[in-house]
Amino acid sequence: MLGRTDLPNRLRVISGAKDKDCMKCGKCSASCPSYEKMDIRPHQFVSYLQRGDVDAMMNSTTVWACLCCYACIERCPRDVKPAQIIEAARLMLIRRQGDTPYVSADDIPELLDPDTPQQLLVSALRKYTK
Amino acid sequence: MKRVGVFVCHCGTNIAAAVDVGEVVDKARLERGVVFSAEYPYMCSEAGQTMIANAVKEHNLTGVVVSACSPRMHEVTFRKAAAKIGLNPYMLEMANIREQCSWIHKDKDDATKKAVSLTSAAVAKVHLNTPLFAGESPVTKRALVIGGGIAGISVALDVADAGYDVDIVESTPGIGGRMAQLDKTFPTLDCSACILTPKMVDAATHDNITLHTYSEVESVEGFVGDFTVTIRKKARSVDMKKCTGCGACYDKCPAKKAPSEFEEGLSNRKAIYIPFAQAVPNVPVIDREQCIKFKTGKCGLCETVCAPGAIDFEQQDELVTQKYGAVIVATGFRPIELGKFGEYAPESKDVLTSLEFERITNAAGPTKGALVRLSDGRKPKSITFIQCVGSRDTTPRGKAYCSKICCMYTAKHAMLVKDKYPDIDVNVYYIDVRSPGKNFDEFYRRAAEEYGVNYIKGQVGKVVDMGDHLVLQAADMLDNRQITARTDMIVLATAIEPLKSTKPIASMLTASIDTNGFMTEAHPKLKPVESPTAGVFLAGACHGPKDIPETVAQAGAAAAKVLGLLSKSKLTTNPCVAAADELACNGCSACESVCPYGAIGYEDRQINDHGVRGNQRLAAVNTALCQGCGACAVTCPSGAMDLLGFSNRQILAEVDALCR
Amino acid sequence: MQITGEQTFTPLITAFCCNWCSYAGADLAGTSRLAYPAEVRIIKVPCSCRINPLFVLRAFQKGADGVIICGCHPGDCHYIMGNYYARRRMTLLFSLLDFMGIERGRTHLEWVSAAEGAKFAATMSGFAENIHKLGKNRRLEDLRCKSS
Amino acid sequence: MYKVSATQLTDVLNTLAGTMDVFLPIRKDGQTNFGLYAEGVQADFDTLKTVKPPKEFFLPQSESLYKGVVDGKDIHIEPAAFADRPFVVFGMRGCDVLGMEILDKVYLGEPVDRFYEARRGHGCVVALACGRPASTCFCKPFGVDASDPQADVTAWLCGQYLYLEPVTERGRQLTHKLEPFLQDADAEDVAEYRQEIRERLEALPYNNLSLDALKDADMLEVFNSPVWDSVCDACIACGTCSYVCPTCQCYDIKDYNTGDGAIRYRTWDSCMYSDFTLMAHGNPRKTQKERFRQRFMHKLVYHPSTAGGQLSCVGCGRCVNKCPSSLNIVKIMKSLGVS
Amino acid sequence: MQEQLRILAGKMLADGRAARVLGWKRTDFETAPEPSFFTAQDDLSELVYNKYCAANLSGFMIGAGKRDGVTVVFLKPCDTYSFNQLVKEHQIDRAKAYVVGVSCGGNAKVEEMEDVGWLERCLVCTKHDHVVYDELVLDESLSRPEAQDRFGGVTRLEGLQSLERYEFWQGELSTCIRCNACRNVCPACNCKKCVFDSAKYDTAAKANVTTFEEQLFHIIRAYHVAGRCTDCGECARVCPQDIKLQLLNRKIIKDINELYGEFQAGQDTETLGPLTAFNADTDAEPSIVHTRG
Repeated sequence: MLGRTDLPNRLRVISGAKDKDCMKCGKCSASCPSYEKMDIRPHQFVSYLQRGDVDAMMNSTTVWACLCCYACIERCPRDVKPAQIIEAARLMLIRRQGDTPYVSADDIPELLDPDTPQQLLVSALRKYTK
Repeated sequence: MKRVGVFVCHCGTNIAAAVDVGEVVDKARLERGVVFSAEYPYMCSEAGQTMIANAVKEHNLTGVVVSACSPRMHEVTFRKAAAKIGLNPYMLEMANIREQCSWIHKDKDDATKKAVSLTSAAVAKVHLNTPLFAGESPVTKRALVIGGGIAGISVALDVADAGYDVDIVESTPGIGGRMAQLDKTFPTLDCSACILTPKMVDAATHDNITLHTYSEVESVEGFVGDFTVTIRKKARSVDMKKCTGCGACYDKCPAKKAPSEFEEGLSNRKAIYIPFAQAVPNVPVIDREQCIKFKTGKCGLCETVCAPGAIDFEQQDELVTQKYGAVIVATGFRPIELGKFGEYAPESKDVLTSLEFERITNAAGPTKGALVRLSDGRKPKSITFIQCVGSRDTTPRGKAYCSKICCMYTAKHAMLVKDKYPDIDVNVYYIDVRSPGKNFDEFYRRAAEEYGVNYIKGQVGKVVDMGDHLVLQAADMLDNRQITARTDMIVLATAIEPLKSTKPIASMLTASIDTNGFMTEAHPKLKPVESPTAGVFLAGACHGPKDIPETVAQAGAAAAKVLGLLSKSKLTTNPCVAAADELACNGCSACESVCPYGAIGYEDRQINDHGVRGNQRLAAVNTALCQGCGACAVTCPSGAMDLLGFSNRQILAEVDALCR
Repeated sequence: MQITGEQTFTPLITAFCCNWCSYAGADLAGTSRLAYPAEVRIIKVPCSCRINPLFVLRAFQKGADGVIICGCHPGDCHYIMGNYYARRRMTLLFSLLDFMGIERGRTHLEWVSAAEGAKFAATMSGFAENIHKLGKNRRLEDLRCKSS
Repeated sequence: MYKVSATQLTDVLNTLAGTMDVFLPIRKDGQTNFGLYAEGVQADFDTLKTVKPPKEFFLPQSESLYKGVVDGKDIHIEPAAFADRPFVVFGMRGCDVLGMEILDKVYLGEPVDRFYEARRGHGCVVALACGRPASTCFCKPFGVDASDPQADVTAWLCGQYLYLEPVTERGRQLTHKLEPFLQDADAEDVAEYRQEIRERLEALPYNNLSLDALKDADMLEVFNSPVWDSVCDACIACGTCSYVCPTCQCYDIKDYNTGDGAIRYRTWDSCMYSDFTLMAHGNPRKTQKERFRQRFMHKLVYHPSTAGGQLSCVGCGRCVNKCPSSLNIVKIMKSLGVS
Repeated sequence: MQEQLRILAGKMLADGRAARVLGWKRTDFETAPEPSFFTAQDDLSELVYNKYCAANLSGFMIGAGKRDGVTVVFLKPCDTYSFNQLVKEHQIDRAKAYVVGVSCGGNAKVEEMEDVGWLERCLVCTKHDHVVYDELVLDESLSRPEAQDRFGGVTRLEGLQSLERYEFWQGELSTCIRCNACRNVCPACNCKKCVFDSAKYDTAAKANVTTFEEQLFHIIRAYHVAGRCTDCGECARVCPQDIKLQLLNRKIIKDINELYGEFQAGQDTETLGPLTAFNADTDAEPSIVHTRG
């Protein structure tokens, strides 16, 4: 088992992100459509990983707010892949959660909003489960 | 057999602390042919060198081994000392027992053992050394400058002023280069044309300078001191001798639809044109792709109006061949293509590159200096500058390096806008502001402090052209907020790259380029203006992004190097060159095909192999061209080609000794 | 006897370094006091393209347990293109040796620039360690050289 | 004469191998060569001719003469040891046995070659009759009786038995070792087999070559014959003919640098090579024609002139079989008048 | 076909267009024709052409080119590659050769003068057309043996463990008698002074004193013709011990094809050989040896 101190490295492995290459230009945050919904912004996610504060990342709203549109990955001049860091943090969170999913299929009718596009629904199911 | 002397250096304690020097001396004495072996605290000192000199005389030494520091450090020192006492300098070898032994091995036994081994390898090699002599090659006292921008003009003027002939080859119809396109220059905001045009005229009128405009380098042969260059003078369709520069031809030319290169395509020019009003030479050129006469056979209006009869539709490309002693590459730069940076909406008419913006602000430019949106001609209320577009970008679409000039010209642009139109809101999105030149930081701060330019640390993620305005989304890294803003004009600080023609020119010169396509310098610190290829020098942005003062400084430095070369009557050549054994060579041409310098030719000769006579095609090495890499020696299937100073036998002897 | 022999096995490694990059890199490793095993013995050649396959075989013949070749990084060759020739030559040679059943790890090529002292030391240490694992060169040895 | 059941051959060989090295023909990948017998090794007595002649057990392709060891600036000479282990070459053919005779004249004549002498003194030869001589064979003109080869022991593999006839004292000692397996036999037992062999020989194309034309050949006349000008056109100057020849006897002496000294060794050489008898001034035989001529002059003229007319060829036919360019000594002899 | 060749040769000699004809001559054994120069028309009755005419005559053209006059030479398709390669290496004077391309239906392997099947090279032949000729004499009725995978043998060995490969080669090379037939028959081995005959580099051992000598000779022999070997198969054909020499040459060819793109030496006389060229961007690093198969 990996210890707590190995979390950042595990996150790097899962995400394939190159946090050390970041030059803090902010292009990820500039490109992000969900920026306002995030408590930790995409560029900050990179900084959090650099200093190893994985817990904060996992507990952020960002992991749920990220749409995985990958605009930040497309535009990042250093190929850092911020969205993959966010994605990896979310995955780690979900895995830690174990078999109790955040959302079960039964909860869904309740939460259903008639305006929600189908694709988002499918994406959400993927997102909220392992 | 040689009589070899071995001299082992303590280098103070640098060697002696880790290596048992006495043991190395004793073991060396047992090596074949070693008749003298000694140690000294500092072999490179005057006294140490004297010790070698005395031993050579006293013991009649014919080979010397110095076991000391790296040969890269002191081989020249010791070889000079050997030459002084009449020993051929190439009869001396060094064993590197400091950098590659005492400094890295802590165990004294191991280090000593290795020092003994390295010394014995040097002894084994020196037994096979032969006296080598540097050859001589002539120096043609004429220089060729490739590129007629500020770099090329500066270097040409400096060399010409010293009394040597200089030719400038410029691919466009006139000299001046990028600097001619600029409006003002930082950090003084003086007018670019005002300081450049006199230099252009100086160059054109200098007795020692010959301009070849609208010309390209066709081929290069030869080597330092003795280059033979063929220049293709593209057909101008205008007789330069007859043309008076009156301009009647381009006034009357009906073909008006060619995008002007000088105006970055922002306006059109005629089919017969001069690139810009102050062009040097002031002789037009016919763009045959655009000219109605060339396309349809009808028209010829220019010919009709040309009083001196200078128009010549029949003119052909002309090849000029000239010898040069030195070549200076000054081919300059261009902004990168922005096709892959769709997020900045580069297709929008109101999104400009910085070079386009230079033309917009220039009084002689397409808008006559009026700052207006090119889409609708309105004066912008807000202008946004975006830095690092394609620079510092390690993805395949960008350039990993900093383009260096953008921070300062953006400050210049911002200031110029604010100066003329204080009401325009100017925002600059930056990652870092880099301003380390003389008066540079002050200049940038003035833009922010005195002119009220908004500097926002952060990048722009997306630009959308809304028709009558642009919308951008950006990040403000310091406020940790996302900005969605309206603006009327966007200027992109586009990364710069070397001209496409740099690569073919470099390969013609057998000079190297780096992974970004810039010319490589011979040494990043100690030889910053020389190319690794002897006799080829670098000036300006072909070598890396540079601003004008730096370009002019490098041009001056290159000129000094060129003068140093041209002032010599003869050059000595590298004695460690390839040589073919005529008894083994079968003339197969393998060596010729790998030589990076074209130094190998062939000749048919009669040879006498121990009484067997016959004609044979044989490889012949031009020792002035050969740089001594040894590619030929390895590729030679017959083992006929060998490298003096690093012969097969010498290296094998070292292998044998080291593996003992 | 053989077991003790293996225990005290110190490999002999021949390194061919080009003058302009790798030999300078080795010097930088020295200047920076970056240690690597003393059994690495360096031979200076002007360029990696000067290395004849015969040199490599001779080293094994005379007792080397590993042969490593270092040159300028691709694109950085002082002689413009020498290392590109070396790259092809050595690839084919190493592959042929492998084909003949010589252990793969006994030969290696690494690009080391004049600025990469640390890389030089690390490369040599790593290579020496691998050779140590492989043990004595038995498959390409010349028994005549093992008399003493 | 003795016989031993073919089924006991393995036991015979194992018994011999217990006291000496046994070399016999072994087949590998379609080619047969003499090699060291060890338990489990399958002998190949069916193949007529080994690629390499068995002369190598008396005159190895390469052998050390001495070693010089460097100690500082001194050199110690360590002579190589002489052979002292008994061995037997089992299954040599009649032609190869005659080849040994020719080598003996060279190496045991004055001055005696002591390395060769030591090996000869420790080696026993069991000759095997050729059950199926090949179309390239021509030993009869040289006086070989392939059906009754004379060595230390003569052997026949006939029917279910191996017949052994000791010829020399050394041969008798050898058969003595095998006593437990031996049954008495009579020369009559192999007579029919010998007759068969002789009949087969008669049917071969080269069996009745007449060498008379070479008998009184004038050395200079042969040397200067125009035949040599074109007969070697196809020769690629390899050493195959020399190295498969049971009588080729030339060697080169070379030094090998061991790092701590040098080994001086001798190694088979071929006069076909461009560096044969190479001297500082070059090769005395400057063209392939001269080198080619040397080989046949030696075999057909020079050697007979010093060996009572004995040609230095035994008709084994190996060169006929192996020459890459289909050249061979028969062709040369024919062009010199042999019919 | 044999008759056509005799007529053609006769005409060339008769009208003086050729000084000599290089072909195969009848010997006492049908299975062993001998490479030979014919200068007289009367001798042409001895000229033969059949499946035993295996010798690649290209190599003889090096010497023939140094003699006066034009030499007519008969070349099978695979031989023309060797010829081309030699022209490329300036070893043959093309102007002094009149190349007659002849059809080939494969050559027989001969042991003790007996036909024992096909030569290995003919079972994997890929060179069906003449790449250089002045005239063709074709026999469309000749059919080739069924083609096998040219690199099959190499691939099988590559699939073995390192130690197994080592043992395989020890077995093969230990039988080598260093007769140099493989070297001397090879059209690409045309050095004036072979490194194994030269006293310069301590490489002239002449015979195998240790296993190393065998390895050294065969590594250098194969590597020396890397990029120049047309895979004509003469080395393997002439080896008196039947050593599978073609495997070494083909390993190099296979590597070249896989790493640097398909290359056939002798295909033309201009293309740079793979070891005298490079691709700065796509060439593999030598470490690829560690990761492949």
